[in-house]
Amino acid sequence: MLDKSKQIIEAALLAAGKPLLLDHMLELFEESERPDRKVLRELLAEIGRDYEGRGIELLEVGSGFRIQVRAEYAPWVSRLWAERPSRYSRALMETLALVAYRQPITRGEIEEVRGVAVSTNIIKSLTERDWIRVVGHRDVPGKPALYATTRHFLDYFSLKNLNELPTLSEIRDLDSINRELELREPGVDEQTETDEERADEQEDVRTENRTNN
Amino acid sequence: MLDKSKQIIEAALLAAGKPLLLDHMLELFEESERPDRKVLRELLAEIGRDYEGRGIELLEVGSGFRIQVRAEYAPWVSRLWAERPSRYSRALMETLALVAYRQPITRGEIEEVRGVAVSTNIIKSLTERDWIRVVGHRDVPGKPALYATTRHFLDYFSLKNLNELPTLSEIRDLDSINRELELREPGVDEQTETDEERADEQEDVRTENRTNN
Amino acid sequence: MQGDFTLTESATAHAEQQEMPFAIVQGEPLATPPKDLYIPPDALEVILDAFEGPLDLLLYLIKRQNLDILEIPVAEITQQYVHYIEMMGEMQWELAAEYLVMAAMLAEIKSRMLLPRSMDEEGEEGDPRAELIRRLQEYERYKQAAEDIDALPQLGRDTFQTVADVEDKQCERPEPQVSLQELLLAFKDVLSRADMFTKHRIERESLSVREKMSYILQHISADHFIEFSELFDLSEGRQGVVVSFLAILELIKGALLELVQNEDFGPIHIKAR
Repeated sequence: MLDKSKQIIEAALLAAGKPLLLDHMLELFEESERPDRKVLRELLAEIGRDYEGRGIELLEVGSGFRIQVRAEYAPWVSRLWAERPSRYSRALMETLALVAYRQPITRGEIEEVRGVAVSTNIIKSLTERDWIRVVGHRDVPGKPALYATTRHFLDYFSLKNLNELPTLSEIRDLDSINRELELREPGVDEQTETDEERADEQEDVRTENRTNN
Repeated sequence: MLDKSKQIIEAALLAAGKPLLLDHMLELFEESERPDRKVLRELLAEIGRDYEGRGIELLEVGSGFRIQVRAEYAPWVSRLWAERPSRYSRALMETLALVAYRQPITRGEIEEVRGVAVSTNIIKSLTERDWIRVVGHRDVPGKPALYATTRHFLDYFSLKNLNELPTLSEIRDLDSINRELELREPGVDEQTETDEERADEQEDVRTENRTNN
Repeated sequence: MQGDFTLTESATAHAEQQEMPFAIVQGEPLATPPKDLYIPPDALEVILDAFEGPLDLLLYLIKRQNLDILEIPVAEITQQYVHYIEMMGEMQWELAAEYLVMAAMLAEIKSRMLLPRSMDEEGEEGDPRAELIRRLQEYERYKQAAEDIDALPQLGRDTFQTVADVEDKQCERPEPQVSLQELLLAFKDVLSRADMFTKHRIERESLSVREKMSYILQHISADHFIEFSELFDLSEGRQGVVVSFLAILELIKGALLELVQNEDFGPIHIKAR
């Protein structure tokens, strides 16, 4: 019976075409045959182990568990589709990052950090992709909409929750900045050409990696 | 390498969403790494054997190979697409209540009490559910239909007759706690707020779907 | 000059190699590149696309010189910055507004840097660069975050959801469940909303009358008359008969029944109207 439950769960996850919540998986069973949640979790762990060394993996994302192709096999599998996935503009990604890390956030607040206007098109594409949505309105004149990310955003970027977002770099404390500024002459110290060249190279590499990933 | 080819093929078959021809599978590989057709067939046979005793199977159909859920597991897996038991809209519940307590009643009279139009879909849903039926027509211009509850309505609510419907004085005692505690249906409980909201929004659409089926 | 100090070899080499004008802006050949700065000629045209705003451009200039944000040499960066916006400003004035605001801010900082650093009355030491540094850092972290998010495995790019086939998906559509309680609450709601709560009292009695009204309507037709007495079931007892009678009266009042009596004390016939 347990083995049958496992087969049912695996088949369901493979066929669902979207992530499945534990509750949803449990609902596939008649009450009499339904595994309890703990058992279900164990079965899922087993399925995950079965996939070690294989082209697919079991992952928990925002809206549940899904079986997906491992990133290292993507170069081959993606050849199934003639179209290359679109790349998103920096403006769009920066807006998305601000919503992700600072939610709930208004458009005005995004513009404040980015120093430029956020185009309506960007908000529209992010909303249409179902990555962000309006979750309320700030109680200030004009009642600007507050944006937050959706579960679908988590799913898309293979995240279980917002805690799994890459860590935000630290803002250095202004006091220590001021102290440093006191000690140092503003200007350029002993930087060398080599340093700079290296910096340039690194930047290029980073850009390339980004497009290859 | 052979094992890697096998993983690539399995991942591609699982992700493709349609049957894949041998040629199509071969095109996923760079020329240098491409297995020959005979090897590919062997790998496919191996994948097929891996699935023995599992919830899925590899099948060759007219337009190629595809991985599908075994028929014997379909009853569980297809529950994925069963709709969750939804909830009726407030408009529908109020209409039903008015028919139950004030029968025989015309649509116009219901609208008069509710202060808003009663959609045809609501009358249709209630009629299809066999909870209300037309019992006559009022002799006024337009001859509007008179609705009353059915035997089936009494059965559904385990009532012997309409006398067993609670009276208004009993209703008065109901407070918001009842609303919170007793209105929650088993099965609806675990739905998230968002699901429920969505369910409400979709009500009309669903009603329409149902009538189309 | 600090400017000379940071002149990079590659930029110099590049400038020297070029016999031709460094760039052509609005038809005017620009013979010498701004100091410390190399702008690829085609970059000039897409400069507004290349940078995500004034903060981004400033960050670029700082990185270009391998400087830490905390050590912005304001004078020099301002000079470069102004060169940049001069060139783009001529092309796209309306788009350059945000850049001009930043130029003004830089100019202000620069002028304040020239004055001796002073404590104000509250003893707060005001580095004119502090606010700019804060904004640059803030922007930089989200710029980096955007790249980090972009590098996450993306569905459809780095990973793919499996979709094994299922033959004949049977879609059940369970009917919504309703409890009696819900029905009552709906009734209560609609009545209180209609402000009828206190005016209408529906008692046991009238409900059974109403049920009987429905029953009668279901058992008569407009096509033929039936006998009045057929509508009474004596097994329901005296009360049942009274209820049926009240139901008939209600229906007549509502003009739903037609009664015919051909002669005094003769049989009464009923049909639906």
